[in-house]
Amino acid sequence: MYGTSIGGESFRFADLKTLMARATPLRSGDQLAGVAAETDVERAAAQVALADLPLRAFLTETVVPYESDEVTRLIIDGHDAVAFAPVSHFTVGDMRDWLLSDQADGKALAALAPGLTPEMVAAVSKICRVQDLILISKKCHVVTAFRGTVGLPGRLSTRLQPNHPTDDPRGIAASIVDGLMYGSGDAVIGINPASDNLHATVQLLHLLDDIIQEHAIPTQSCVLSHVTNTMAAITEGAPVDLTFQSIAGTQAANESFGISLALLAEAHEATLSLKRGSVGDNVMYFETGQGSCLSADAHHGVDQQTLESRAYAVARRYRPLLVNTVVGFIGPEYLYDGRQIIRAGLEDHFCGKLLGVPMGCDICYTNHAEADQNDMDMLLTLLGAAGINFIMGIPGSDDVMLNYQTTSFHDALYARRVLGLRPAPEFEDWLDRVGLMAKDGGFTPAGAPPALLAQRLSLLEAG
Amino acid sequence: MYGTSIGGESFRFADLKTLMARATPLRSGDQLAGVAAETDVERAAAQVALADLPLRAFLTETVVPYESDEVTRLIIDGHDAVAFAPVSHFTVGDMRDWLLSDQADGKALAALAPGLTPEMVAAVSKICRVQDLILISKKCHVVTAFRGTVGLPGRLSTRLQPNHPTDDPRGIAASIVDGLMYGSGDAVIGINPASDNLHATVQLLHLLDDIIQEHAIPTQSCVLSHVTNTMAAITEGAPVDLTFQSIAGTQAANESFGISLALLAEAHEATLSLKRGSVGDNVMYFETGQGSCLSADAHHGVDQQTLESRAYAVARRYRPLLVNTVVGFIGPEYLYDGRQIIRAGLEDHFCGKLLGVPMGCDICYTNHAEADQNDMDMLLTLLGAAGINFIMGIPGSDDVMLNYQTTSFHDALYARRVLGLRPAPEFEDWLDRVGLMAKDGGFTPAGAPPALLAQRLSLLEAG
Amino acid sequence: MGDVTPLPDQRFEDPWARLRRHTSARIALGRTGVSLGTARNLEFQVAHAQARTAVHSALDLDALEQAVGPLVRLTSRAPDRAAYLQRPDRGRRLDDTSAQMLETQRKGADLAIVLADGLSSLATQDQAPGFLSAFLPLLDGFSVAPLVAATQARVAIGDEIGAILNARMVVVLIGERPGLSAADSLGLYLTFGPKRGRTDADRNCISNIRPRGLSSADAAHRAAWLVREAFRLGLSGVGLKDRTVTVDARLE
Amino acid sequence: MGDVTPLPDQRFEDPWARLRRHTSARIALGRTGVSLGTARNLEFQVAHAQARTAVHSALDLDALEQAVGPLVRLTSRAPDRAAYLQRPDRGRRLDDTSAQMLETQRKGADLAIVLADGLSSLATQDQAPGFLSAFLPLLDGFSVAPLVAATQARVAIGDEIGAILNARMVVVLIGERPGLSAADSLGLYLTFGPKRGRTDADRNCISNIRPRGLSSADAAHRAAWLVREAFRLGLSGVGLKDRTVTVDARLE
Ligand code: B12
Ligand code: B12
Repeated sequence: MYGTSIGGESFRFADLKTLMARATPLRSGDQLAGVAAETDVERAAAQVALADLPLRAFLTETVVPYESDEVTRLIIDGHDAVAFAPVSHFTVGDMRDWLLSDQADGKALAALAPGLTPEMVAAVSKICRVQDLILISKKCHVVTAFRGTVGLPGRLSTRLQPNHPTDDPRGIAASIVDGLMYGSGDAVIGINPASDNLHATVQLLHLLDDIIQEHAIPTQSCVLSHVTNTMAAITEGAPVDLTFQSIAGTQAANESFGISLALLAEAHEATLSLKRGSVGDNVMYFETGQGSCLSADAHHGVDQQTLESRAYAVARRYRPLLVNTVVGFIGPEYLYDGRQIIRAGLEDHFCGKLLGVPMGCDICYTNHAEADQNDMDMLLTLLGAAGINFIMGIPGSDDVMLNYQTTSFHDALYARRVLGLRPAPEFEDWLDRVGLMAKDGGFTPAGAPPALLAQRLSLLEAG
Repeated sequence: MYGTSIGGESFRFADLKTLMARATPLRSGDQLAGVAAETDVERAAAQVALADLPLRAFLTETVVPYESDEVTRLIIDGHDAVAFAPVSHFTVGDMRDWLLSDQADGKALAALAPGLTPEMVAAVSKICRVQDLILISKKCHVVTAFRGTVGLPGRLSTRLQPNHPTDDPRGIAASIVDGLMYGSGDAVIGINPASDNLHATVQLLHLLDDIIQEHAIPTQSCVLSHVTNTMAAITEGAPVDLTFQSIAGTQAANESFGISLALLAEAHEATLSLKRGSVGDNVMYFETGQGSCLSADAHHGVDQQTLESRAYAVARRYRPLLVNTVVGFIGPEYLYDGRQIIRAGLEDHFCGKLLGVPMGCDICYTNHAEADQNDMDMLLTLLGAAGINFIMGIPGSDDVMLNYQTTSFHDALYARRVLGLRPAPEFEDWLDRVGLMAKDGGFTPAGAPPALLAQRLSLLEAG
Repeated sequence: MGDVTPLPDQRFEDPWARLRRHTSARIALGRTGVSLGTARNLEFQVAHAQARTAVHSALDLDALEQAVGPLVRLTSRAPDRAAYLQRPDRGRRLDDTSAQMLETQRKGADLAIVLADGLSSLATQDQAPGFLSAFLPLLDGFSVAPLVAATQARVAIGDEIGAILNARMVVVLIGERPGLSAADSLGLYLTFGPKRGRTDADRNCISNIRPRGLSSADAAHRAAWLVREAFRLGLSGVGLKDRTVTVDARLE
Repeated sequence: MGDVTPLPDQRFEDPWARLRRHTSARIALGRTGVSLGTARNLEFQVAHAQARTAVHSALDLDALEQAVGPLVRLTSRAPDRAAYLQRPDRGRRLDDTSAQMLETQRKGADLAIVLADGLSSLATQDQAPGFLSAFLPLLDGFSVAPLVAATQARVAIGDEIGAILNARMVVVLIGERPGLSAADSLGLYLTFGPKRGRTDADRNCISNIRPRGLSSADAAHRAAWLVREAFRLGLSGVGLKDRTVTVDARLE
């Protein structure tokens, strides 16, 4: 039982998960789950009580039972007590204070990460203002590598997302060409296949590999099929750079996705065994997003932001190259409008980074949500300032297969220009070398297709 | 009559002001005035029609009648046709394209400013996304000076706003000390007096002058009384650095504020005659904000953003040091929530800058609006990225006299730190010299009061 | 883990905390890095939640009558708080029933006094009685119309009220928007020759009347001075300047 | 002003515009600086306004019956569009009247087919008839329950419907959320052994059924393959992989 009183009125919170939920900034998903605070005053009271909670409490009281949930077991059993020791005397509020202090620099934060649990960072995020989320995230650097290095300070990478409603290889190649011409694709060239068909997946893997090899692009490919499909593709000898999977913060939600930690471990091993990376061996790509546990009725009365943070604990176990919170993807039942999407995106980035996870964000919305391009521009600019590792790049912001809007190739260039951010170093060299974009800091596309790509263009145009 | 058709449905707009109003992103004030678009499709249609409008049209069709409105006359009669000539063949849409192009650099934009009317820039802003507003604003540099230089690229200045509910000189001095210790006050130290009393105004002017002189602070003072009070104070020989006045975009609204262009001209002359500036002679400080014309029932059926832009035309006539859009100040009837406040703040900054006005923003909200600190953090970060000249600085964000929340001293340091922005150069030197803040880029306050201020502290503590 | 050094607290207090007694402003808050510490930040959150609640509380007219005597009760054209917040135009006009009822009070007077809820009923509830008991005694020589209470009201509703009452001047006491630290601040707006169509340039204002702001006594003194001056000049507003000397020079 | 040089147009077209015929994606949009030009930007705005409208259109059941034959009409527990959008849990359950009515149809069958509005009634309206006329003929040997139409429905409503109908498998055709370029995209979800409590891991999905996406014929072919395979394996979902070879290797 937790509680506090405000102006004579006293507030009680039955358990840790209730306290966490009531302290969360308003969002529709928590209202749907019936766990949100009912008034602004109740929310403030919960924040006050949460701030006073010792961080240690999270190691003894779990929000989802240890016995029945393997994610909880992963969190508790994998906790690094040595890394935690220096902050073990802190309350949640002290932790926020320390994170904002000048002592908490990149090195200190990296050392601390293994000592933090997702519930601890979620709790801290709930008492942070937007500016705190940005200022602290900016100090965390989580750097990963495969053929290129992602997450270096002052860099902003993009996933080139060339989806097509029928997985038509020519249509996909056309979008890839478009993206490369705009300097996109240094985090990954990653296709969501419309179909679940194994042959299609293998074919797309070859298409991506061909393009990357032929033009010696220092990037990696991914086909975002179900992990079991990618494992089958590996067995068939297909050229798999990264294995993808959607993950969530509870065992039950992961089961509804048809996965388990053992399955992910197996996939991680299988992908590592291919040894296709040149500058690093981070081979996993995960996607998450607030609301997926609740959607699968697997939320255990925990607020969606805490659950999201638990998904990052799953992710970090497999040393991923990229973790992408697809923040406005599902719809208004979880994040009602632009304001909720923006706050959630910043929280997700913050929590992931503190846990040592290489966070990117699919800055997006659906047409049934109350959001538009203005909201995305805001979140993009804010996440850019916060030092996000990567964002999506799609032709004209419009995913014609997944039916939602995310950041365009142009948007990424905007962010780079306005905040002075640069692509991954290997990719930047390549852009310069092939004549796609001069290293002058202006991030201006070359305009005319450079020689190297002219070939692929003519190939496509012939067809 | 303007119009277009969208998907078979045709849309008509009776006149220019209707077209402008329907093309404006949704806000409560325009709904209150009954001029907002009724559906998203109608709004998009209006934007399409507006984009096709030749810029020239704004020189022939006025939104408020020339005959009955001196602001319209100022705009039309003061228009610089030579500066306008290079863009006279553009439509509103072309103008947006050109502004985003690499050709539109700081120099080109400064040369163009006198050729633009407020209605033109308002029109362009209506078809700009948030990222366009930021990207274009960032390229405009409007630099002004009095005892310090405000608006240089890479700089962010603050108005120290030490208001007190009874204008108690000791209470005000306490807030000034607090602000200076946090590096605030390079744009101006500006008090809103609670009372309209002339003696009080004169007394406050002396208080500010004493502090500035005694510590040789390279900044300027202002007491934000009605312009007629400041003129009376000048007559009495009070030390007036800057003359303040709230202004609006129509003659009728200005009349409801008890002012006219002639009165402002007179005040400008009187203030100039004091020759108190050391590095420049910009002596006026104006405040504006969407909704004030409508509130005074002086809006002529024109949308509030266009009217706001017209207020900047009034401002630029008197070569102000500072123009401050007090964006969320009045309440939800004009800007309903954080989202509307943010968009309005970015538009205001954009329009002012394009017109050549030294824009700052009071990033604020009232307790009857649907907004909170998160929204302010967003707008602050976005305006910082957009290159705003100055923001407010208040103890703990809480104005205990005006009853609203604006940016705190801490907030300004956040913005400087996260975006690498610095105070005005003269002030930065002073901060360094007196030991308030080292020039190390960390913007960390000194902690202990430096010698120079210790004296004032003990003075105050004695009392 | 015996050899682990716990991370030290990184919060900095400001050494000028004693200055707080001079102002209700949130000075000397301290910092961590360049940011507000958790405790201060949460205080702010709590205050904001409370201030938002304050906007929606209603004026208790019975209690007010207990304190100031009989009131003519009027309402504006804004039926409820939501309409009031979104439609200031409605808050400036009397609803039809109120206007008709007021007509019956039209006897003419030098001064009409309106107690309006504005954005903080709390302010009117708490400050109006004290102010009136200091103000009314200073009005000798002036006739005063029956006291009016107006709910869901804006400042300009006084123009219509004054005109219907045939008063030569109207004084509106109205709740200012609640701030984070003060939810009980009363504003006073004074208009000579009230009639619809008056603008704010035609009024004078006394603001921040409340215990931690301007005292009722000071406010009453200034208000009475302005009333006399307005009658002398035959106008109020920008042309009428407050030249009382009540603010003492308290700073050396 | 004769000597003034008009500023030149600064819009850049992308020289690979011809690639557009390979995809409905918004490629080769050109740029000004690094930004989208006005025309493209406004196209987007218009499309967004239209897509938002599409979310709210209702399924025309009479027209659908005209096209596909008699339908058992059911509704979910979400009474209207607003409730549907905010309460997916309600969209997954039949309302009581619908459930009772459906009980009368419980005769057992291999396959139940549900036409659901989902997030785009347009998709179901336009795509379902074509799909069914290609799909039903491929189902020989399988018994099919009376066709069901469910409004304000989510995918999982099929579990309850299938269970009540006592069907061994359920196929739900449902409108996918409307995109900027496609508001008419149909999704197909197939669940073996439908009953409440099934998760998405137990289903297979065929997506993007529409003229500019997967054709009805292709979709029907794949769906029939999955149905047969599911009956053979006695399961659907992650354990059942689509190994049809219909996507040809069109790229050299
Ligand atoms: C929204 C969405 C999701 C959401 C679902 C949560 C939610 N509440 O909506 C999230 C992000 C969690 C998700 C996850 C996945 N999805 Co999904 N998703 C979609 C999307 C964009 C829209 C679906 C829609 O509009 N449904 C209509 C509404 C009215 O129905 P609903 O009842 O509200 O939604 C349910 C279904 O959409 C279902 N669902 C969502 N995805 C999937 C995938 C599979 C295989 C199944 C069986 C069900 C399913 O979950 C929802 C809740 O029950 C579609 C693309 C599209 N254009 O349709 C892809 C899509 C259906 N998903 C796809 C995939 C591959 C996945 C994943 C398997 C990815 C992965 N490797 O883990 C995971 C796991 C899915 C699972 N087994 O649970 C593919 C399916 C490909 C195929 N032909 O089988 C699609 C077509 C997109 C793609 N091409 O990548 N998805
Ligand atoms: C909001 C506000 C404004 C808004 C008013 C628009 C609006 N729709 O609300 C704007 C930004 C336009 C404004 C402008 C000015 N204001 Co003003 N304003 C306020 C504020 C913050 C709140 C008022 C409030 O809550 N009213 C209660 C609600 C319920 O009433 P309402 O009917 O909705 O509001 C009306 C009045 O507030 C009136 N009003 C607002 N300011 C002023 C100032 C004067 C002198 C008068 C007569 C009327 C007036 O305008 C509103 C619409 O009719 C007060 C500070 C405070 N704590 O009260 C200062 C305050 C009233 N304003 C003040 C001043 C000085 C001005 C200006 C004269 C500044 C200038 N130099 O130009 C201008 C011009 C005013 C005018 N003559 O029209 C002073 C008055 C000092 C005094 N004792 O006379 C105050 C106390 C603040 C201050 N100390 O600086 N203001």
